[in-house]
Amino acid sequence: MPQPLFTWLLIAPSLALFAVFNILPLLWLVGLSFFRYNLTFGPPPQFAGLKNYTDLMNDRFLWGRLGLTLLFVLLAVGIETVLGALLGYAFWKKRDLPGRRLALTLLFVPMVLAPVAVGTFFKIIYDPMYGVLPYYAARLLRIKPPDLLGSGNLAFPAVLAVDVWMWTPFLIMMTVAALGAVPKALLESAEVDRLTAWQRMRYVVWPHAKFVLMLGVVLRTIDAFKTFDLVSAMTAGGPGNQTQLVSLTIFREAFNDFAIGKASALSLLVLFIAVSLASIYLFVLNYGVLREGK
Amino acid sequence: MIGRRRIASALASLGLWAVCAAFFMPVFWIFLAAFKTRAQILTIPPIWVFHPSLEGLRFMVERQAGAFWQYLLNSVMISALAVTIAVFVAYLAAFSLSRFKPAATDFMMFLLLSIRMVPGAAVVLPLFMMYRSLGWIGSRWAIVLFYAMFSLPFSLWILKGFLDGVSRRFDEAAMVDGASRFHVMFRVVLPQVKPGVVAALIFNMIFVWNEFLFDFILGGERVATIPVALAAGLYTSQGTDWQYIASLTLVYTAPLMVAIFFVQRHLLLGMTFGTVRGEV
Amino acid sequence: MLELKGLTRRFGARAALEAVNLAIAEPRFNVVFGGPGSGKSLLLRLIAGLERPDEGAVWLHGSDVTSTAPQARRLAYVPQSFALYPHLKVFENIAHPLRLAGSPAAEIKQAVARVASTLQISSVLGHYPDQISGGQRQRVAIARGLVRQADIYLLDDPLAGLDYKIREALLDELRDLQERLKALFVYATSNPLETLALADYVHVLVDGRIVDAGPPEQLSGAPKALWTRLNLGYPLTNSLASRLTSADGRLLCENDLFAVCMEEACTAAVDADRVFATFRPEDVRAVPPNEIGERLIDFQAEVGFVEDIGGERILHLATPAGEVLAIHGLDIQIAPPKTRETFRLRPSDVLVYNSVGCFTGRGASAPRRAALDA
Amino acid sequence: MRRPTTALNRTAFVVLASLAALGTLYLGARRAFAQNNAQPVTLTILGISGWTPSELAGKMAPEFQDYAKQTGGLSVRIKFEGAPFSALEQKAATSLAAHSKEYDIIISDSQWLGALSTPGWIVKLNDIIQREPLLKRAEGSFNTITRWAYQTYPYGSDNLWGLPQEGDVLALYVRNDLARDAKNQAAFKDKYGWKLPTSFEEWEQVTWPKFEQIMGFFNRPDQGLYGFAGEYSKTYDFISDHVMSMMWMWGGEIWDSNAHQVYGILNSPQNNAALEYYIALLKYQPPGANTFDINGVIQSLTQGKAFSGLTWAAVGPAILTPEMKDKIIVVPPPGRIVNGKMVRIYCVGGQPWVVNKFIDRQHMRAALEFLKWWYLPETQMRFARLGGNPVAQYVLDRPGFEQIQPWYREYRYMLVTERARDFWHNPTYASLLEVQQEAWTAYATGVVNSAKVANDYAACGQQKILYDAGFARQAPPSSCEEVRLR
Repeated sequence: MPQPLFTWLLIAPSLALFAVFNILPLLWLVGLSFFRYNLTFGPPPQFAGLKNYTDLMNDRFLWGRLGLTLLFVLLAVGIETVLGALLGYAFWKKRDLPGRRLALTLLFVPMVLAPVAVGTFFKIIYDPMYGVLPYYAARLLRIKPPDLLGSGNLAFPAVLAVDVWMWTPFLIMMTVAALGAVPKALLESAEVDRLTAWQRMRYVVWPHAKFVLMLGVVLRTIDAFKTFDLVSAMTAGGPGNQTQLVSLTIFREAFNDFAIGKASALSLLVLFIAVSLASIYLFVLNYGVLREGK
Repeated sequence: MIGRRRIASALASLGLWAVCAAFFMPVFWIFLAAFKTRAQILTIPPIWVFHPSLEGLRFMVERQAGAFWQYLLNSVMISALAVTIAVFVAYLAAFSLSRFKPAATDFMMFLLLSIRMVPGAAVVLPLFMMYRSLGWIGSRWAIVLFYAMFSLPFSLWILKGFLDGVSRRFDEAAMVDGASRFHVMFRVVLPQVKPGVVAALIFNMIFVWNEFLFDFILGGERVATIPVALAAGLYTSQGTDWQYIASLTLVYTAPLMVAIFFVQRHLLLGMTFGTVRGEV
Repeated sequence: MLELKGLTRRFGARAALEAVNLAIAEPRFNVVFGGPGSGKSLLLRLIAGLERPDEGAVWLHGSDVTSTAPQARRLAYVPQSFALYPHLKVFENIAHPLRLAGSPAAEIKQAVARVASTLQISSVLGHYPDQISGGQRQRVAIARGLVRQADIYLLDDPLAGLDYKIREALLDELRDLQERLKALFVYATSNPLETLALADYVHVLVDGRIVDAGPPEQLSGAPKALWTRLNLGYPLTNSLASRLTSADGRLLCENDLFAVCMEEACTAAVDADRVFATFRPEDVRAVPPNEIGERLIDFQAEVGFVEDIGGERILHLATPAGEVLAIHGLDIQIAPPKTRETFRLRPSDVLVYNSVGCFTGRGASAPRRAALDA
Repeated sequence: MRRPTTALNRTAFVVLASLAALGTLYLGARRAFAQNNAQPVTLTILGISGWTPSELAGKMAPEFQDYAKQTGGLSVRIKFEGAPFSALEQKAATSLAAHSKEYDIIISDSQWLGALSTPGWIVKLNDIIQREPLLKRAEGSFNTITRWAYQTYPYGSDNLWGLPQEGDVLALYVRNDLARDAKNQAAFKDKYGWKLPTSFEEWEQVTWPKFEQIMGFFNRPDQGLYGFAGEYSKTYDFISDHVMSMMWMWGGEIWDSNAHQVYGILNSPQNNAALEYYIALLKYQPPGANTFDINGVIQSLTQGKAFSGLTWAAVGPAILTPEMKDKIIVVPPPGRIVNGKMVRIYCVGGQPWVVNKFIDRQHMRAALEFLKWWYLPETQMRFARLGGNPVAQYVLDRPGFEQIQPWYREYRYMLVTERARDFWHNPTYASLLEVQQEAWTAYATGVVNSAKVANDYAACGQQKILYDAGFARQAPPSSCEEVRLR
């Protein structure tokens, strides 16, 4: 078998899966986004040109939702990254932690739970009447048990907190893995060279750790952008619109309203934003690699 | 001096264990609820010590007229098949991209990553339309293949990272020794990227095992998995069924926990995307 | 049995190998000698089929295998990096080619045991590659390359980096092995001593071209290429920038240290002002000041640093033309450092190469002092 | 390949364990489905999981198999599938949109009739009902609100798309043990000068202002007891049912169903007052009540946290647990005096059966047989005894019906045209609902501080939806541009 044929033969199954289950639906999505089409009423699909898109542009609430989603992503990923990096560093540093394997297993469990279950169960954990959390918070701080999900001001942070709880372990894991990528010999020689802690971080640890760490951040950003099950189960986007992330909006447009055309246009807009975000990240990553001359 | 250092070390251990415990606490609370009665779950002040009841677990199994077993079987089969297919297919592609570096390799890597960026609610719709016209709604294989596709990018990224780290000299030495291409791929190179394979398997398993939306919309009763059962069973005529949620969470999280415990080293190593060989 | 016809491989605009032709008809120990980056590894990889040439062809046993996959070429190969499979124990690593060939288990065991004992790694057969020392790993790699019965063995600098003692021992082993197997060994190295110790025949590769070929004696005697002259041997050959002039109808090679009359047959240089007079350090003799030799080249130099290389000494001589090396046995008395002394060369030991590195001619006699003075 | 024996053992162990696990699973699954041997016609019903009347139907449905065999010689196998309330519509609508034959009969929510019938997914039942005496008899026995709520689209028209599976009304669950307590009685009388009601008849006279006194009286946070629990959750239609009920009682309307006009009607002053009033009730409720769904009300009552709770009659079995059965009575929710007359208007709940249009004749026949069976007096009675809410008047009117379940008296009392009302059956109902759920929960949780803004937001949003969809003639006014929730 000639080499090029073999090369592509190996890639073919992946591309085939990709084409059938991703490209095809996406093309379909693009097509639908130009149609005025509602499943449950109205005429059969009608070509509407860019109408769905102009509608989106004029939808003054949509931008609020996108803003909220970006805020959510920014805060969630930001907090998770900082916490994850710090704790990850601590766990990496302390490799002789007694029972480290068990400790890390316990630590990693939150991210393997089903978001539906987590969202639902946190409703009761947060409940001001039956919830453990408000109960102990009240006892500790000598306040009234806070109503976390039922308050316009607290619902967003409360949802954010659950996301942080679920996904900080992921970034801890990535940090531990990333730091593992730093050659030990380099670290030792840095010790001998008497570099300050900051210098050691900047010149020894970071160049090796950043790829994995950034990849963790990229993956988390992508996933945070898509957060759906968790919020849908916990607040259904409420109270009011306080946790109405854009993925909930898409789902609503598509599967409550069956506004297929509009939902498609919105999906593509969101996809475009997600791809741009990821591209920026990857660009930064690559740029970093180029600059370090690797 | 040594005494002080030892105390500091003990304190650090204690602190880290406290962190782990804190993160595990909500999970523990859910697990605990699986052994509580409904009233105990709702009791405030919270009950920590009690006589465990197996009522919740028993009810979970009996509740959907035995369908629980089918949900579990579906979950196991669908996720195992999907992840295996994904990792296998991704390995082939990663091998090709890593070894033969065809044109547009970087572009393809990014393209495949973009699968992950698509919001679920966005693709489920056209996918649903597509499945509908192909008559795939409720088909096991259609669900498995979809999940396989969804698990592709991450597997590919991990595996390519690892494959890039395995010197081509191995391939070459084996080839001159007379090894076929497939021998090189599966007997010479594959064993060397085991951490990547394990990490890809586990990581995608977590996703597929927990996925709800696609199975719910594209599947039917026949392919319903535990998360779908969970969503369908959240409410009973008695109100929200906390026992059921807790029991189900316990039962289907446990295998993943065990897996994480036993393959932790591989998982951590895997998450380095092949940038490190050795201990993490 | 091995023939390369006009083999060319380019990387971008640079030709890493250019129009390499060689033909080896009988089993022998054939060394490809070249500096780092000269393309010798690439040459072996082309023979093995791991790379495809841009032009030219590889023939094995009388058939064109240029587009044949490496698996089908039935060669044995010891790669430059050891490429030991980390997931297999040493035994399995060595046995791997035999397993692939489907040899019976008993035979494999025997073959591995034999090659392992030859290479003195029998004790580590049960270990994983990361549990043994670097030298052992290297020998395992060699063992894996040699365990299989093949007509052609390709060895890519297998002894690089090994310590002296093991190396000495392995050199002998390799030679013996080749004689026993009666196979063609194509052995790439940048080490002149290995080359001289092992080779039945040497190909010298410089910048992707074969500049010299021949038995080692011939090459160490009067190589065609300056590069060979300079590098094949230890310590390195002295080379002095010189010019060719005509005197009395004869060519004279002059430099800041000496002048020498060239042989009759000497060809004219491309650029008469830029030629290189070369002579081996071992041909430089210290002479007592009173002993004046006619027809020999004498020069004064200050003895600088003296290097003891076990059994012999290398003298670094400071001369008007730059540093010159001489090598002396321990038995010869030399003056203490920083003293001036007279050294002597036989004219016929001086080989002259032109500006493009081709052999131009050999010295014949020292000019008369008078002629020189004039 | 040579590997250490321990590794071999470990590998073998893992493989064997996996095989054993799979085998167990397989056997378990097989046993669970062993009784399901193939039959000629399988009738698949999609219902609401976790909803008593739906689950009762699922539980009773197999009884139809024997009936069908005896009467029509029809060999039918019943399969019941459930989806949660919040996801049932997605499940049903996507399946129907796919023209799938997966579900033969679907328990739909009453408001979906427009959305399911407009694309032509469900069977129009007028002719069939006329043809089948049994169904005709049942149909004849439904009262107007039953017919409108569970059968018609457009609401109030003669197009019949569904048949009522269960009827449902809002009911007030009251802790009568506390009300009857002599100390409470005396203290209440002292404080407010009238008798704390303890019976159905007494509660029938209670208006919202009076009820507020009762709620206030029992609101004792220090004892862990609160006066009331209502629904305020954003999920599905939880807050809407209650708020709309208040609006109707306050003299408002939610829209003009002919002109499809919302703006100016939903955000009328009396509706603003009604919304304000309902949200203000939170002060008598347990912490967290502003996100209560049905479950919140159930838990408040069953855990003894609330004196009273307003929720569906259908969840009676969940509230009247063995511990609470004797303590709680079910009474009509408070009314309002309008022009000297007591007025009670509350949202109806309940669900219709609808029939998939894409099924073949054989399945259609079985489906019809099933529906006929459902309206047999025996079936309806059995449904009642198990705790469902039947709707055929010939069952409701049977002597002794009100004694079958504790809430049946209230149920019968409320399921009449002047006391019960349903909201839009329009195909855009999901969007309409979403907007007002958003607006009203925003107000309930303090995201916006004015009922007017919340109602304006809902009205503007709904007007736009109806206008964009081509139903409404009027676009939302330009003032809508300024309306937003925080």
